[in-house]
Amino acid sequence: MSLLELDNVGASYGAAPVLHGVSFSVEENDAAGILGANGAGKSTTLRAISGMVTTTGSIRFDGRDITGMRPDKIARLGIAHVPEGRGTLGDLSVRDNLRVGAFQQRDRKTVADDIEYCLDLFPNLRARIGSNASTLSGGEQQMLAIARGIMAKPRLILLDEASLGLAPSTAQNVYATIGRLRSEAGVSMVIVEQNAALAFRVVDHAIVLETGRISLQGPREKLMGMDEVRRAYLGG
Amino acid sequence: MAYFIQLIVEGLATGSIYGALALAIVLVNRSTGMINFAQGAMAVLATFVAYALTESGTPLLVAIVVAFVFAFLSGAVVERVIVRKFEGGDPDTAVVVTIGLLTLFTGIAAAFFGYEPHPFPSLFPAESIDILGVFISLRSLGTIIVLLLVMVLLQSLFRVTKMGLAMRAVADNPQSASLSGLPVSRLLMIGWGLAAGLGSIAGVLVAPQLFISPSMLDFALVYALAAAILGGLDSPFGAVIAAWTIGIVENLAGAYVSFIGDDLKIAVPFIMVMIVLAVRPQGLFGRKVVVRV
Amino acid sequence: MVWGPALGMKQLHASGAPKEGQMRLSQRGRSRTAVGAAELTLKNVNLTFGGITVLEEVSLHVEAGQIFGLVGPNGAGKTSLFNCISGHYVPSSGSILLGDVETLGLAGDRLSLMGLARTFQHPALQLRLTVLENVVLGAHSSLPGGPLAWALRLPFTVRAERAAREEARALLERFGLGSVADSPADELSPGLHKTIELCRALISHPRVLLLDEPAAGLSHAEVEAFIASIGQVRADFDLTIVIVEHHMGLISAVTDRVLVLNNGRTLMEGTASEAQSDPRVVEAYLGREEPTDESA
Amino acid sequence: MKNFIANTKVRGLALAAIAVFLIVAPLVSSPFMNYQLSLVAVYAVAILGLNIVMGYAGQVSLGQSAFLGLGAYVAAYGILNDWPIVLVFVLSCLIPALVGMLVALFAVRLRGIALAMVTISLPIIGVPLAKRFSEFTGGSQGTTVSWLDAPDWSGLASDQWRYYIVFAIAVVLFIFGRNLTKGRIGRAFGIVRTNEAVAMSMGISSYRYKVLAFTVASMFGGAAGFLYIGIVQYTSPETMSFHNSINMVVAMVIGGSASIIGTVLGAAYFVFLPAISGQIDPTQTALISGVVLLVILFLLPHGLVSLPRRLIQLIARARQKLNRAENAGPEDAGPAQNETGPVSAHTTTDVSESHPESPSKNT
Repeated sequence: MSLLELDNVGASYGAAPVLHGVSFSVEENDAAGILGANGAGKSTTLRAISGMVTTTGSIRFDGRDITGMRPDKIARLGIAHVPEGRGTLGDLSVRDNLRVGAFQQRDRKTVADDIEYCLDLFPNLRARIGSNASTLSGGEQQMLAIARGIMAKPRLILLDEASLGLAPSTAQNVYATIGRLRSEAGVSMVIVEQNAALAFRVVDHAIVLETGRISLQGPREKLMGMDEVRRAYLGG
Repeated sequence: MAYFIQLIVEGLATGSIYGALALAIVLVNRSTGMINFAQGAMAVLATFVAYALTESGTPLLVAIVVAFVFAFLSGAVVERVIVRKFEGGDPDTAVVVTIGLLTLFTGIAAAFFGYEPHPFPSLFPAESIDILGVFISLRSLGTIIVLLLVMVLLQSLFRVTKMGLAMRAVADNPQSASLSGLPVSRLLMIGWGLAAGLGSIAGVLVAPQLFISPSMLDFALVYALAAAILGGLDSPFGAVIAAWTIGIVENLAGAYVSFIGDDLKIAVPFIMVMIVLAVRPQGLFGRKVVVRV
Repeated sequence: MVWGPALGMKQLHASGAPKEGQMRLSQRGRSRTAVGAAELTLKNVNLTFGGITVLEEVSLHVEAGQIFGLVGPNGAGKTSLFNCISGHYVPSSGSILLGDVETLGLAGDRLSLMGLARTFQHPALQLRLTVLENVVLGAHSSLPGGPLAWALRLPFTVRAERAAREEARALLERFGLGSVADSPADELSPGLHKTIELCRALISHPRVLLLDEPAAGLSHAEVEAFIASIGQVRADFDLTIVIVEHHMGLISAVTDRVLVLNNGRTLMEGTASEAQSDPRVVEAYLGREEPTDESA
Repeated sequence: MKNFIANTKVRGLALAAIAVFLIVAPLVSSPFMNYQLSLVAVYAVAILGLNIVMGYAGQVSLGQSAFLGLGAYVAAYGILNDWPIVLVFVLSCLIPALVGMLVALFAVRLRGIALAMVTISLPIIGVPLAKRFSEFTGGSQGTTVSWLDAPDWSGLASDQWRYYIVFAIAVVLFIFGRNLTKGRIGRAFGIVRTNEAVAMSMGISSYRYKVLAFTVASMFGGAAGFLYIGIVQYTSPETMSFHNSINMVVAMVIGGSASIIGTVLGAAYFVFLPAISGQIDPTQTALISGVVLLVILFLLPHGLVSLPRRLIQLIARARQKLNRAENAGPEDAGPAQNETGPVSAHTTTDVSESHPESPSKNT
């Protein structure tokens, strides 16, 4: 049984349909990528999984049907969605952001340990631990958003455009940490990324979306070898 | 001198009533980012519930507890059924929604109890005590103590408890908070419920003085808003300090500045707000928000 | 696509500069000292926010007609510098010259009259208005008359309004959006919103155009289209252009010069290729080629 | 284009029909009805002012009744002292405008809620102030003026005569108001409402335009006060009351904010709701008003004026749903699932033309 299974999932904003019959699955300790141009439906796919858009079809997590469930319930089942752009709580301190991430954890000691772990992963955050999230730079906010996701000890992380608006060196650091997180904590991932070169460092396999439909899917090596993918996403 | 101190204590007591309402406004603002112009009207309706109960022979304390519960539930229901749809939308629309609620709640109270004022029993005895030659009414003292208790409880709710943290998170960004598994919808309801409950405390404290009528708290609302804004909207502590200041300054101005007298006292908080905001637009205790382009 | 999808080079030339006889609003309306691309000079600009130094002694010089890039790692202060130039932030000290006019200390809303226009990273359009209305907004400074004249609909306001609408329509045609001029802006894709914003900036006849992350959120194809057409836009509209951008490919393809910032200070100024081969820049900006595990 | 022409024609016809109705109505209806209709015109002017500052420029104002009351006091005082009527009118516009501007110079530096708070204080302070200055205002009793009787040559009853005067002035003010909300100034109001950073880069000073909007709103409020004295012939501190202000905001939203027609609908609602509910039970007016407002906010967020558009939208959506239900079957079960499939030529071209909504879309 796969950890996450999407079967014929569709979604729309108001009257405009954005996704049509998308199906794929993610195994335990697996990292899947979603590639595609702007407006292809990548973010919507993640939003469908975390319950933030109304969907058709069926989405199963760990064997359980989560289609149509409220986002906070889905999150409590062990899915952490790190949304695109400002996913942080701007008026709260960095520490409080992390504490919010650990909302389900009951044991204070564990939470403290987890905060330490996150600060090791993202040393930049340590110096800013008492500052309001809104005063952080774009890169630091992105790190904080990911760290908050980790604090929930999820079985699956959904990462949306983690490199958007980041300088290349910062983006590389973020992805290096994501890779480390996977090997250390064994978290499964679905990664949406415009920069395919970065995504391919981490993912095992990927789907390519075009205007809301899957146009390609397969293991990383196979996709990287395809001319169409190289031209469209790897810049040469 | 004794008269002066007496004025200050009375100012503190009326300030405490504005403070309770201001705390409710701050609480709603924190949990939903809205300003509830109906806060006073909702409190009046809850106070009317207490009034109806005492009229039918229920002990006052029981009536007040029932009114608090009623207020909590009505606040939660209003949030769930009406306000929910407008949260996170256009803030001007949100203002209009709460104005609709203000009209609605005033309307409900008027439809059941009419517009003429009714006497309301006080929780505190009418006597005064003599402290070093200054006569202080037990009513004023009681009001001040109740408010202090409420403030301490609220501040520790936000600062210490996990629920307070969760409520702050939801106030900041409900969507993002829900992705961390926070039960957003329940937290918002609790926020509004608590605020309405606080309002009902202000209502039962003030009703013995003003007599109860549907528009009893209209002016108090303006004072409370002034206090909340002066206090910086995100700081319960600041709101109470500002409410006290307003209460004292208003009382002293009414007594010592003959032009102001009793009828123009209400101009005092307005002018204070104007002056303070001209200097510090973020309020006395609020943080300055850096707008990023 | 950003700069008008169906626009081949041929069309670009054909519909290039404003046609003969077409009225330039700025000449009819409020007068401006000069038109045409202007130099931009910053001297020792400092910016602090609540005690934190964001920019420290930044200087730069952009020749008239250049395309100039502001680059640097995140948090380096590019956007802050950009906002200082556009008047949205007020530097604590220094000097910003547009042509030879000091703009520091002027109210931000006066800069449009001085010939400065900008776009925003997230296009800020009025989505319920038509595309045309959005563009005409940009002509605000060049339209004559105050509230009374417009309330009374004095004839000169009617004429000026008509001219502004014609010019907006011509601009939209130039960028391939003529057919959607009367549609509400929210019916168009985010990529096209950037084009509408560009038209809104151009209708004020700027001498210096500031572009805030023009490639953010665009697909590769759209970025290609942008790169292909930006030079022509500069020539047609006689502009100096300053770009803040993360997309290194774009910066090296279109800019004449770049300023690299790091921690609020100038790291180097030069051409994009000089920047890319400068070891300091490589270290600060691009990072090491193979990032190693930090715990290792 | 065709649509547009048809639209102007329909509009012209509708306007002509309304004009004929407004001219004929007072000749055939009762004095009470004429009084009510005239009041609609009065409040339409006041609500138009409110709409300019709130609907168009996006600045919450809960103090409009203060300006209406001030204008009415100025008008009553001037008339009682036999000042020239034109001067009285000009002063009842200018004095409130000036007061509004002074308040705005302070207040518009505040955002949203602080602004609402400052404006809500205006009527609350205005009422005791009016009572205090009783030599000008007549104190709590208010002032009564009797003027504006129909001259003999007109052959009209006074209610009809007043109706025509008030309507003529209101129409002229509406034309000015409408012009102001279009074109250069209207666009500036719009962008100040939606995005001040953009406004600045367009050369628009948000501060100045907010002050302008407040000043214009207060001026319209004052003009409405003058008209109010023309129709009601009496004013008291109650005219300024906080509830009047609140009810005007409610009426504006119910009619439709940022809309000229919505303003008129709102004024009609403002005048007729108490008249109608008063016949049932006056204590229920507030209740009904609150319910109506909330229902409107839920179902028609852009007010009564958007009712036709909303209906068309709903019908179109229902139709679309029907169509989709018919076509959905084969489409959705469709081709989407190529396993590691070869990329068809079609797919690659799609990558380079990423936008589904190309600008060549016809309208």
